[in-house]
This record gives sequence, C-alpha cells and structure tokens, in this order.
Amino acid sequence: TVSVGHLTDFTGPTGGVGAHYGPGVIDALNYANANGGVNGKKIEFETVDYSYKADRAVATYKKWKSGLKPIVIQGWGTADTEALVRFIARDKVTYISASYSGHLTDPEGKSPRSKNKAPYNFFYGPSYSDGCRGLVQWAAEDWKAKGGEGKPKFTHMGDNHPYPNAPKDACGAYAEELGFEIMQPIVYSMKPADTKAQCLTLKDSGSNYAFLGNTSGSNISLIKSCDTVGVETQFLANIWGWDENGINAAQAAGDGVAWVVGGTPWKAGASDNKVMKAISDMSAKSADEYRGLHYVRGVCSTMFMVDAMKMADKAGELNGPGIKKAMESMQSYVPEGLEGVCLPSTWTSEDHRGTTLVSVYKSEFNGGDFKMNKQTTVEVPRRPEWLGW
Amino acid sequence: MSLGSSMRPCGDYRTTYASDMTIFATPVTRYITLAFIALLFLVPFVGSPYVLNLMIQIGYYGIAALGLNLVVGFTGQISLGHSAFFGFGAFASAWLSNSFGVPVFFAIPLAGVLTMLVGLLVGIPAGRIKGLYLAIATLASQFILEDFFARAGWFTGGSAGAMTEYLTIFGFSFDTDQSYYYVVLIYVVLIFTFTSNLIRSRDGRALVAVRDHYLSAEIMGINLTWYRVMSFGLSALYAGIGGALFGHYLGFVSAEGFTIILSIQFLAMIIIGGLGSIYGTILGTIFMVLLPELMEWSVNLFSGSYPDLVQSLAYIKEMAIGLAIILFLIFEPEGLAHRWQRIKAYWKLYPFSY
Amino acid sequence: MSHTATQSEAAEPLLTLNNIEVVYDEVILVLRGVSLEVPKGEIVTLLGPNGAGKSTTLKAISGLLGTEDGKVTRGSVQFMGEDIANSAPEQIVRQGIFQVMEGRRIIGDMTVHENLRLGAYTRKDKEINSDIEMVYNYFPRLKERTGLAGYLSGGEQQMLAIGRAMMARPKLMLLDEPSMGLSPLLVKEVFNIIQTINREQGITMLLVEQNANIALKHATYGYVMESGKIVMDGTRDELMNNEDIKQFYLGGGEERRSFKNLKSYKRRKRWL
Amino acid sequence: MNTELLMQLVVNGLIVGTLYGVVAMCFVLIYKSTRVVNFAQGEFLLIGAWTCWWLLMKFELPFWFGFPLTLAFMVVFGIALQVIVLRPMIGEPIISVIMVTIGLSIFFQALMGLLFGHETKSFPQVFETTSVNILGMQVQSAYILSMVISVLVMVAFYYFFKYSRTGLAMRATAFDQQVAQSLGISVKHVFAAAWAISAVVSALAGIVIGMVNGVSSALSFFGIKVFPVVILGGLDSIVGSVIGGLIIGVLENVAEFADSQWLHIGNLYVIAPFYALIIILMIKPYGLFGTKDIERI
Amino acid sequence: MPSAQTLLQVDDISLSFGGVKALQGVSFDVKAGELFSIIGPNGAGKTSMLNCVSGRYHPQVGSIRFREKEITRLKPNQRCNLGIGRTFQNLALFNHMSVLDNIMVGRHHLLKNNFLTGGLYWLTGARKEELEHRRQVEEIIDFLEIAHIRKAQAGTLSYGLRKRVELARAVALKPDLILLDEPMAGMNHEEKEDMARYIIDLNEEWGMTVVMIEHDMGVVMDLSHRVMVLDFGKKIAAGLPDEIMANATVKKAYLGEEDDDLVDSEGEVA
Ligand SMILES: Nc1ncnc2c1ncn2[C@@H]1O[C@H](COP(=O)(O)OP(=O)(O)OP(=O)(O)O)[C@@H](O)[C@H]1O
Ligand SMILES: Nc1ncnc2c1ncn2[C@@H]1O[C@H](COP(=O)(O)OP(=O)(O)OP(=O)(O)O)[C@@H](O)[C@H]1O
Ligand SMILES: [Mg+2]
Ligand SMILES: [Mg+2]
Repeated sequence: TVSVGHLTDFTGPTGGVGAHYGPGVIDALNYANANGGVNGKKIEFETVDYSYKADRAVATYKKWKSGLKPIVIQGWGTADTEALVRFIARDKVTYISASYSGHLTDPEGKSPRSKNKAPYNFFYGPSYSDGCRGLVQWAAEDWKAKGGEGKPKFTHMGDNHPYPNAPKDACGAYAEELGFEIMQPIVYSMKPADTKAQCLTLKDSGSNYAFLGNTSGSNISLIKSCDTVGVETQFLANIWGWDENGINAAQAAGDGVAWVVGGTPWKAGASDNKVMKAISDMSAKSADEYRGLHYVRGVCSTMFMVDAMKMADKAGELNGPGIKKAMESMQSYVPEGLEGVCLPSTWTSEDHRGTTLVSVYKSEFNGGDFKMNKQTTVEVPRRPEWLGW
Repeated sequence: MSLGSSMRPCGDYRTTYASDMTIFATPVTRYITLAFIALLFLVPFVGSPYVLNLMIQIGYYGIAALGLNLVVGFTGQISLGHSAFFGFGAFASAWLSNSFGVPVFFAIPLAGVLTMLVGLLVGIPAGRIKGLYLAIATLASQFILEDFFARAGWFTGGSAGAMTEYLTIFGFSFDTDQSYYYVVLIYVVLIFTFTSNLIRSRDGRALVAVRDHYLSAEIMGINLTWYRVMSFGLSALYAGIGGALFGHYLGFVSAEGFTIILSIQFLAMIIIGGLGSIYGTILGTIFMVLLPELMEWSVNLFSGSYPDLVQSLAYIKEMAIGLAIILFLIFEPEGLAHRWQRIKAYWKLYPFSY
Repeated sequence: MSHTATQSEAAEPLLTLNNIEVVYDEVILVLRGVSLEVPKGEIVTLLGPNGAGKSTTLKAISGLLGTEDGKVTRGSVQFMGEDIANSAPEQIVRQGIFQVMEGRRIIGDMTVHENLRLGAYTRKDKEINSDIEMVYNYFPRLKERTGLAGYLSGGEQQMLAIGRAMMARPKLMLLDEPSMGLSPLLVKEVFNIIQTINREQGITMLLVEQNANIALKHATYGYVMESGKIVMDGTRDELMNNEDIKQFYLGGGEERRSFKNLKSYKRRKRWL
Repeated sequence: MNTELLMQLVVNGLIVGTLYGVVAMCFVLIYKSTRVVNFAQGEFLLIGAWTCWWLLMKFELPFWFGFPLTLAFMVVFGIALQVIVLRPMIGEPIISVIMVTIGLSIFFQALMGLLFGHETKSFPQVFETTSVNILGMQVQSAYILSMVISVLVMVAFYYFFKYSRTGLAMRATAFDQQVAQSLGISVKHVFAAAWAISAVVSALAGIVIGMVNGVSSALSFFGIKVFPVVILGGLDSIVGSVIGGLIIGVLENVAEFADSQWLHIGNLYVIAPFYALIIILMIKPYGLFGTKDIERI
Repeated sequence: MPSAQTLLQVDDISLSFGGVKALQGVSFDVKAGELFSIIGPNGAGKTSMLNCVSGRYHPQVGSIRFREKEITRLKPNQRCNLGIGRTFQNLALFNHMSVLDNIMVGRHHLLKNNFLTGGLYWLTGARKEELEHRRQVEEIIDFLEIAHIRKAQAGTLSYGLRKRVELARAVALKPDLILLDEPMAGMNHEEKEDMARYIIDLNEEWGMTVVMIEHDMGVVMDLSHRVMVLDFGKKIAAGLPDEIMANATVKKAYLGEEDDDLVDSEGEVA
C-alpha cells in the first residue's frame, strides 16, 4: 500500500468552503482505490479536520510521521501549508494544498519577493495573485467594451488578514499597469456582518471595479448590504470568494458578480464527464447529486496527485521526491479522463505556477435556478519577476 | 479547637520554620516530584515524535497558561487578551532573530521581555478599571494587537507570516522533537520553580492579597496600582516566552493563529486546572491539549472514509470537546487542583476520615 | 451529653435537632452530634465560645450550608413534626424559619426600602407596606438613609438585618448575634424589640448571642455549646447561677472582675 | 467634506446600534441576575435564527406563525439549559460558570454546524418592502422592526428590575446567592427565568440579523461584538446597554467615514470601538451607567 | 504609660457623603503610648474617623498630623510605612490565604525582596529574609494564641478567630499607632477578657499607642486612658472614662438611662 495524508477544515473558520473541497478529495481517493489504486497499490489515507489551527496541523503531521508515514499530503489552507513548509522540505514529503499564496510557487526561492523556498509545495489552479491579475485583465477589456470614459477606478476590498491581503500588492501593481486608477483599499470583516458603512464608502468613491478578497460567507453580506445602498460597482471575487452558495444566499443582489473558477462547473460539463461522475457517485446520495465548484477543484487537485504517484511508481521511486519529480514533469497535463474539467497544468523544477489560465465567470440568480456564465479564459503572462509573487 | 486540629495534616511536625516553608508540603512529595522530573528527561528515548510533540505543546502552552494564572488566579483580574501576548512573543522572537540576527538562544528571553513591556502597557488600565470591565478592556487590547499583527508587516511578515530559525547552540541545532523537547522542558522546570518561589515570597503574597481584599491590602501597605499592572507584565512575560518557544518549534508564525479563541482556551486551561494553583495549571493544560487529540482518536475509531460521515464526525468531535469542558466543570467546578487536595485531605485523615 | 429531655415547660417543641452532624468540604467535621429543642413561642439561646459551631448549627437548621460546601451528614432536624434536614433553603423559609445571618449580610447595592421589601419576599398579603412602616418605627435611623444599604454604618446594617427578618413574619426566627456592633442603648432596644415581637407576634426565637447577660435575661432556656457539642443546658435560672457560666460568660462571679488586671494567664476550665 | 455621506453613515450607525442594543440587553439581563458573563450569547442568536429559518423553510410556515413558535421554543430552550447545565453550578465560583458558558458556545457552535452546515442561508422574503428610505439612506425593514422591539424590551426590562418582585429577587441573587436563599428566594427559578428571557430576546435579534445578512455560523460573533457595547453602557444597566449600542454603532460608522476621507488607516471601522472603549473606561471605570461597587470597610 | 508628646493630631475634620455628614469639625489628639477610645451611637462616624486616619477616606476639611507630619492626603499604603496599622469592623481578611500568610502580608512594607529576588529565592537571600520575618511573625502568633490555626484558611475560621487573626495582622505591621475598630464585637465575656489582655500588653509591653472603638462600656472604662464620644458626626464629649460615664449628654445619646438593664448588659458600671 501507499499512504496519503489529508488535512481539511470542516469545523474551523474556513469550514464553509472546506465542506465542499474536502469531500472532493476523499471521493477522488476512494475512486482511485476502487480503480486499481496506484498501479495496484492501495492508497491508505487518513482525513483529519484540524479546524484551521496551525499547531494542530503540525501535531497531526507528527502523528503521521510516527504512524501513517505519508509520502504525499493533500493539505488545505494557509495555516497548515505555511506551518509545514519546513517540515515537508526536510522530510521530503510532497504537499499539495488549496492555499494558493504566490510565494509557494517558487521552489528554489530564487525570486527576491518570496522569503524562502518551498520545493515540495504544489497547488492546482492559478495563484491568488494571478487570479486577481486575470480578473483585472478581464476588467480592462470589459471597460473598453462598455466604452467607459477615462481611467477606470479599482478598489481592493478584504479583511486586514493574511489571506485577503495575499494578492493585494501584486494585483494592484498590475491593475495600475493596465491603466486603472487605484483607490483606497476598503476593509470589511471576514465575519459576515452588516457592511453598509463600507458600501457607502465604496459608492462614494465611485469605484468601477472592486476586488473582493474574503471568502464567500462575508462576501454575501457585503453584496447584500451594497445592494440596499445602491452600489453600482462591478464586483470581482477571488477563487474562494464566490460560489453556488453565495449566489443562492445573495439572490438577485449577487447578479453579475465576476469571479475566478478553477475548473469546469458541474452543470457546465463536469457532470457529463464519466470519471468525474463516477467520483461523485462514490458518495452521492442521489443520482443527480449537484457538486459545487470547490468539490470539482478538490477532485482535480487529488487526481493530479494520483497520476503523479502512478508515474513515480512506474519510475520505481514511489516516494516524496519521486512524486515531486513526476509533478514537475507535467507539461500542460490533465489527469486522465478529466479532460475539459480540470485546467491543463505545467510544473517545472523552478516554477510551481501550475497554471496561469484564469476562467472568469459571472453569476445570475435567476429566481433560484442559478446560472454561471463563462465570460472568457484569460491567459495571465508567466512573467519571471512574478514568480513567487 | 476542632477545625484547627483537622486542618493541620496529621503526622507532619516541623522542627524549623525553614522546613515549614518549603515548596512541597512534605519531603516525600518533594522527592516524588524530583523523581518525576527526572523521568521526564528520559521521555525522548521512548516517546514517538507524536508524543513528544504533544508534550512540547503542553510545555509552551503550560508556561503561557501559568502566566495567565498569575494575573487571573492569583491577582484576580480576568484577562481575555492572553493569546495576543503569546503571539507577540512568537513574532518578537522571530523578528529579533531574523532582522537583527540575535541568536535564538537570546531571542527567546528577549522576546519575553519585549512582551512584558507590551503587557505593562496593556495593564495600565488595571490601575483604574476593575473586574469584568477590566476583562473587556483586555479583550479590546486583544483585538488591537491582532490588528497590529496584520498591519505591521515589518514585524510579523504581514500576510505571509514570519519564518523562524531553529534554536542552535555552538552549531548544534535543536531542530528535532527530541532535542527541542529538552529546551522546552528546561524552560518549564525553571519557570515553574521560579513561580513557586514567587508566590511564597513577598510579592506573590501581595498579589493574592490584592485579589482577596484589595481595600485592606492597600491598608497593609500594598501599592494596588503597581501590583495590578505588574501582574499583567508578568503574565505577558510568561506568555511571551511560551510564544517564542512555540514560534521556534513550528518554524513559522502567522497572525491567523492568535485570536480570541486561543485566549479563551488559555482561560479554560487555568480554570479547569484550578485558579491560583501552579501544578493545577499544568494539569489543565494537559487536559486542554489532549482533549482534541483524544476526540480525534476516538472518532477515527469508527470514521470510515465516507465524506459525510467524516464531516459529521468532525462536528461531533467539536461538540464532544465543548461537552467535556461543561461536564468537567459540573463535576469539579473548582478545578483539578482542588479535587486533588480533597483526595489528599481525605487520605491524610484516613481511616478517621473526619 | 444528656439529651434535653429535662425540659422544664410542657410546651411541645416547634423545632428539634436530633444529634446532627455537620461536615464542611466533605472532610471537616464541625458539629459532632448536636441535639436541642425549641419550644413553641419561647426564646431559647445558644451560647458558646468562638468556633464552637453556633452559626453552623443555625445554618444547618435554615439549610444554608449548601453554598459553603457543608452538609448535615447525620441526625434529623424536625420542624413542626417534619424532617427538614438538607431540604432547600427557600422551602424552609416558606415553612416559616427565617435566619438573621451573622455579620449583617444586607444587600449592599439596594436601598434600605428594597432590602425590607425583599424580607417579605415569601409574603403575598397587603400589609407589607404597613410592616415596613412598623420597622421604621422600631428603627427611625433607617428611614433617613435613602442611599444604598452598603454605605450604612455597621450598626445601621444590623438594624436593617433585623428589620428585614421582621418583614418575613416567620414562625421561628434564628438570630445570629443580633447585638453585635450595636451601641449599649440599641442593644437594649433591640432585645426589647425581640421580646415584643416574640410576645405580640408569637414568633419563636433561637438566639445565638455572645452577650450572655442580656441573652439569658430575655431567654427562657439556654444551651451551651463547645467545639461542636452541647456541653450544658438548663433554664435561665439554672444557667444564671452556674459557677462556670458566671466565670466565662457572665463575667465574674460575685463581684465583677475588671478587664484591667488580668495580667496572669488564667487556665480556663473546659467541659471536654 | 462630504456631509451627505456622513449623514447616511450616522443614520446607519443608529440603526445598527439599536441592534447591538438588543443583544447587549440579553447580556445585561443574565449578568444582572446571575453575575455571569454569557459567552454563549452569540450562539443564542444563532440558535434562534436557525430555528426560525428551519420552521419557515422546511415547513413553509408563515412568518407570523413561525416567529412566535421560535420564541416559544427559546423559552423552553432557556429553561432546559438552566436546569440541565447551569443549575448544578449554582453556588460555584462565577468564573467556573463563565467557563461553562464558553463550553456551551463551543458545543452549540458545532451542533448548529452539524445540523445546518457551515454555509450562509438566506431568509425568505418577509416584508413586502425590503427597505425604506430615511434621510436618503436605505434601511432594511427588519431593522425598523428591531428598533421598535428594542425600545419596548428596554422599557419592559427597566420596570421589571426596578419594581417587580422577581426583578428585585434577581438583583438580590446576583449580589449574594446565600443571602438570597436565606430570604426564601429560589435561586433556581430566578436563574431559569433569566436564561429563558435572555434566550428569547437573543433569538429576536438573531432573526432580525438573519433576515438582513443571512444566517450563518458567523452570527455568533455578535456575542463578542457586543462586549464593548455592554461595558460602555455599564454591565448592569439596561438603559446603558441601549445607549452603548447606539454610541458604538455611530462610532463605527463615523470612524469609517474619517478613515475613508482622511486617515486611510484601513479598518478603523472594526478597531476604533475598542480604542474608544479603553479611553472611556479610563475616564469612567464603570461605563456610562454602571453602578460602582461599594468600597466600604 | 502616656507621655507628653502627641503622636496623632486631628484638626477640625469634616467628611460628608452626598447628603450624609459623617463627620463635622471633629478635633482631638492622641499622646504617644496612650490607649484612646472612641465611642458613640451607631452611625456616629467612628469608623469614618478611623478611615480618615488610615487613609481610606479623605476628609473634605481639616488636617491630620502624625508625628507632626501632615498625612491628610497620603495614600493608605504610604501611611503604614509611617507606622499606622488597623483592624476592621467588618472582617477584611484575605479569606483564601492561610492565617500565616495573612499575617506575613502585614510584613509587606518591611520586607525587601521583590518579583525577581523572590522568584530566585535561594540565590538572592530572599529565603533568609523571609525566615527572619517568619520568626517574628511566629512570636505574634504565640502571643495571640492562634498557633493551632496557623495553617487554616482564614475564610473558614469562625468570626471570633478571624477577629484575632486580624489583630495579629495589624500587629505584624509593627505600627506605633494601632487602630482597633470594635475588636471585641462577637465575643463572649471570657474571650473579651483575653482580647483585653492582648490590647493592654500591646499598649504596655509592646509600647503601641492604641485608638479603639468599642461598644462594651465595661471594656472601655477599664482599659482606656481617655475617651472621646461622637454623635451624629460631632464630638459631644471627651475626657477621662469616669467623667464620660457621668456626662449627662453621653448617657442620653449613648448609654441610655441608668437602670438594671444596662447594668446587666454591660456588666456593672460603677
Ligand atoms: N465554610 C467552612 N468551611 C470549613 N470550616 C468551616 C466553615 N465554616 C465554619 N467552619 C468551621 O466550623 C467551626 C464552627 O464555625 P462557626 O462559625 O459555627 O462557629 P461559631 O460558634 O459561630 O463562632 P463565632 O461565635 O466566632 O461566630 C469553626 O472552627 C470554623 O473554622
Ligand atoms: N462610603 C460611604 N458612603 C456613604 N455614606 C457613608 C459612607 N461611609 C459611612 N457613611 C455614613 O456615615 C455615617 C457614619 O458611618 P460610620 O461607619 O463612621 O458609623 P460608626 O460610628 O462606625 O457606626 P457603627 O458603630 O454602627 O459602626 C453612617 O450614617 C454611614 O451611613
Ligand atoms: Mg458565628
Ligand atoms: Mg463602625
């Protein structure tokens, strides 16, 4: 057998999205086992809900070191990923997380911006910075298309907190480069609460585009509040910032929010994919169980890992370094059977920016039977100086 | 008189006052404790990294919790901002070693001192504000410090957090659990001995006096303001050291960790352990650190890999933690230490249990 | 110590303690088998040195041991025929036992008036206000104090505590050192008041007092307690004329000893 | 300077403030009668909101029916909670009781997660007009409702504590449980009443907030958010809690204004109240209306 | 025995709380080595007077001088360094400390060790110092005959015992002037005799000046050198015990008319 660790957050502050992503991972692993595991080797995995506490993550990791002994880990957020960077580098355990901070993309630590090297860290999807860059790039075209006059105004919104702040400077810089006027950033709490005050400020600033850095929970109440005070700004949400739940909860107020999607939505084709459907059925309660965006990403991230494990096994080194090598050998690769669902990704030993493809969607409540309309897929330039930023 | 005789433990007769003023009630208890500490030094040879990790956690949390007990248990001022001090210590130590190349060996105590200064600052209101009003004032400082962490990139590394060096002495790096365990253990032993001494000497008594009856304490010549503020300074010192140890163990410090939740957990540790009890503090810390692990372990017994099940079990685990705390307090509202004393008192007088 | 079968009057007892045992904190034994009787309509006093267990006895009767980790572990407390040992305090109050606790214990952050109203908490009748007036007549000082009771002087608080008890109109009133901290004049008044209440409202009294002189003067029967045991009991006159009582409680036998010339350490006699 | 924006922010502040006021009152109620700081306050909001949501969504009950039903449930809940959990704690150190409420908050936080998941759900449309215009400021109707309620509740509480027999009993219990018992007050019943009332009013607040922002576990954060409010007004002052609520509400918004117009600090909105709190306490150590404790020996 | 030179000088003190005039223009002085009693009806302002002297209250008018030194505005904790100690009418012990620690707190202002040196105990001589004071405290304990409850938790003691512990704590301060607020309240005659003995010894053997509030006239008459009577915050009389007993106003305001009631309750006063 071969063992895999799985850290997730169901009960912690990021449980809202974890509740979708986690099951994706679990189902994918079960599916892999049901289909011959890693070239016949069964994948033995353990799921631990560490409720977003860094040292619970470390404790779990230590526990695994003396028990499960995983060679690769499906991680979760900033808290665990950053806390484990060192340990996994030392123990040569590949770590695939759902925390897309830019500086994890720099395995060698070459870039001046990234503080340290993260050789064993991977993630699937565009980094937070690239996601935001993609959005402003789209916004720039959108502005032209609308025939907007003069410089469009851009505002970064989010809690004063590591996660929302991650893309702040990188994205701001690019927006400026694209001819946006950068307004004063606006802070709103990650805890859903009445944010009319911030909305009034936003309205007053006359901003045309606002990037929402928080997770969907607080974005819902922001968008609702802003609706009541009549804000016309075009909202741009990051990859964790908007989803089915948001669309349903915000209702009409949420119409037209543009955001980053890291894989084909369920209704837009994912459900028609045989493999994806089979994976979903591992735990589906009904034949036509709906799966959210985060679920799909969880599956993709896991299937990339599984394929890498298979390659490593073929190469006769089914261990951390082997898997790292396999991942880094992938050239615009898509896990077999998941074509058209997961974004083709490329990792190299210097550059762990899996993909810089940013698919921008817009949401539509549509009286409960919501729609997610793809706008475009932006290719964010893979500039060397953006590595690790 | 009845009580008098029954209060004094039977069969302990002191010949000198010195022997009556030792930390431990009887020589026996002293030897037991020393033996126990000696045993602790052997753990790395047998314990798995996991066990060591837990003991290390108990170590640095225990130190911080002891600090909190000084201000809450001994001085009687509830503090809801302890995790902010803990975090500040962690960042301070990282900052010192990263930005100024201060060797970690010195950075840890220095971080403690820096935190102490912050603690004194936060404690200033204690000169005027009392009781729950003060408690909430400390809550305010918790949020203010959290905001500071997120804002002061130069100090905390901002959004990405701060990487920390491992402790190295003469080239030997304490980067394994085995080696780091000793660092923490030594800190624990030193600090707990220090505290036991503190509370049996002048200023320790003063703190308790302030708690029990500040009006008469003042008339007994105790400067209320000074001790109220100072107790915050001390608690911050401990928290700072604990935090620093935490930081250099994890290798990474992020602002996300030091929220009100952690402050409350610290509170839980000392209340469950026993307010105003030194060894109670450790007991409480053990309880709070092991509880989630225990729950994790027990849910894993019947946790399959079926997502919904895993998910609900995660919640049930959380519920169990809350429940455990409640049940515990219903069963022993005055903390483990108190229960332990009762048991002792009972056996001292056994078989004439009254 | 002999049980108090040698009761003089024939009046049937309102309250009877059958050798009760009280333990604090599960380990500290304080009352070691106390038995006493309080006949209906009379004033019985309980004397004893500090720490004898007098207050504990009263708390055992009124059920207030609970909040101090105390328990009646043996024996029974019979009030009007039924056993009330360890039953809930509010129950006991409703049955008509009201304790004036040692050390005033008035409610500091309420006004005098509110304190008095609370005294009548268990009552629903219309006469509460008239009773408050009655209390004010007994203690005019209280009427002038409109601020919070917590700021009253020691004695004023004592008056309030007694007044509050009167408001409850109990069958049996347990008084723990009512004269403590009162000026001589007031001590006298208070005891006269107690006597009057006892007579007019027929309230039975169990009176713990350090001022044995005045206590015995007003009581019909007395018990002496030491380190958790009743060591002596008798009618007022029996006790008044007992040499030891004179010595240790009444202050001097024939001619009064002056407090001044007690240089030498006297060996005190103990019953046990 | 942009007066229109300021005006709107102030109005918004007053509106949100009343809401804080209501939650703060529940808090004060518990404190006034038991000296317990209820850390599970936020969870009370949560439970109330979820229950109502559940009744309205799952059984499609009309609001006018589901709402009172929820309140009824909360009464039962409050009493049950007291009987099962808090009664054994009577006479124990207050700090332990406070810790128990923390345990409760952990427990219910998780329980709600288990039952209703972690996502934000939105209430069905209750009022035909979602918002009304005040001084050029759009205000959700739900908030108007809460304003009315809070005023009523406040007046009720005030008289309750000043004049009613039970109110007095509650204060007595808070001051000294042993004395209260000696007066024939049933500490148990007093506590039960306190918790029940508090639970009901919390539910009220929870539902109102739920209607505006949607229901989610984050509602419980309100429990902590009102700490400044309570303290500002004075822990044991009903009036204080409401006024404190208004002050904090306005303060937040004015801070936001100053921030966006001149200071550009970032999250003054969130953090300003706490600075203000400390300053005010330094000047008035017992809040604006809190009663001093008696320093007499 | 009282000497000529005054230790405490109180000049025309007035203190009021809102409406309540607790003290109105009270003046008196206490000579070194004197045993001075303050009596008066309840609420007369006796405790308030002690509070002014020990610094709990600050009179709005008037001045208090101790050894010629102006102390009216000093904080309480500064006064005990000067040598003023006191006990309280409503018990004010540190309930959760042992009797021993309670008394050791009295030594606070005499001890030197602090957080640091205290923590390092063995290394800094704190141990030696503590031992030294412990020895002296034990003397007090033996003197007041509370050796058997040394280790008991103060809060669990009976009322009378607590009073005694309070006295011990006050004595531990090594004061020159000790203020006793109703030291004998709640004691039976025998215990009062003991207490009287302690007070006399404190005054004569230990050479402390005593200011005492007491309601038991027997005690007051026998022990005190001079007596002051307060009523409604005013000083209505002062002088030698017998004069006071004879004083008509005092009788009326405080003692009540001469009759056997009084004789009984207060022990024959002749
Ligand atoms: N809560 C308690 N815990 C432990 N021991 C207690 C407690 N309360 C009282 N005691 C002990 O019980 C004994 C009797 O106390 P109690 O107060 O009944 O004496 P008492 O006769 O009232 O004395 P006094 O006349 O001084 O009031 C004392 O030795 C006291 O130390
Ligand atoms: N802090 C205070 N606030 C308000 N009033 C007070 C305060 N302290 C004392 N008083 C009032 O001042 C008056 C004198 O109080 P004080 O305690 O000095 O009386 P006392 O002479 O000690 O009476 P007792 O013999 O009953 O103790 C009382 O009426 C009391 O109500
Ligand atoms: Mg007593
Ligand atoms: Mg007095």
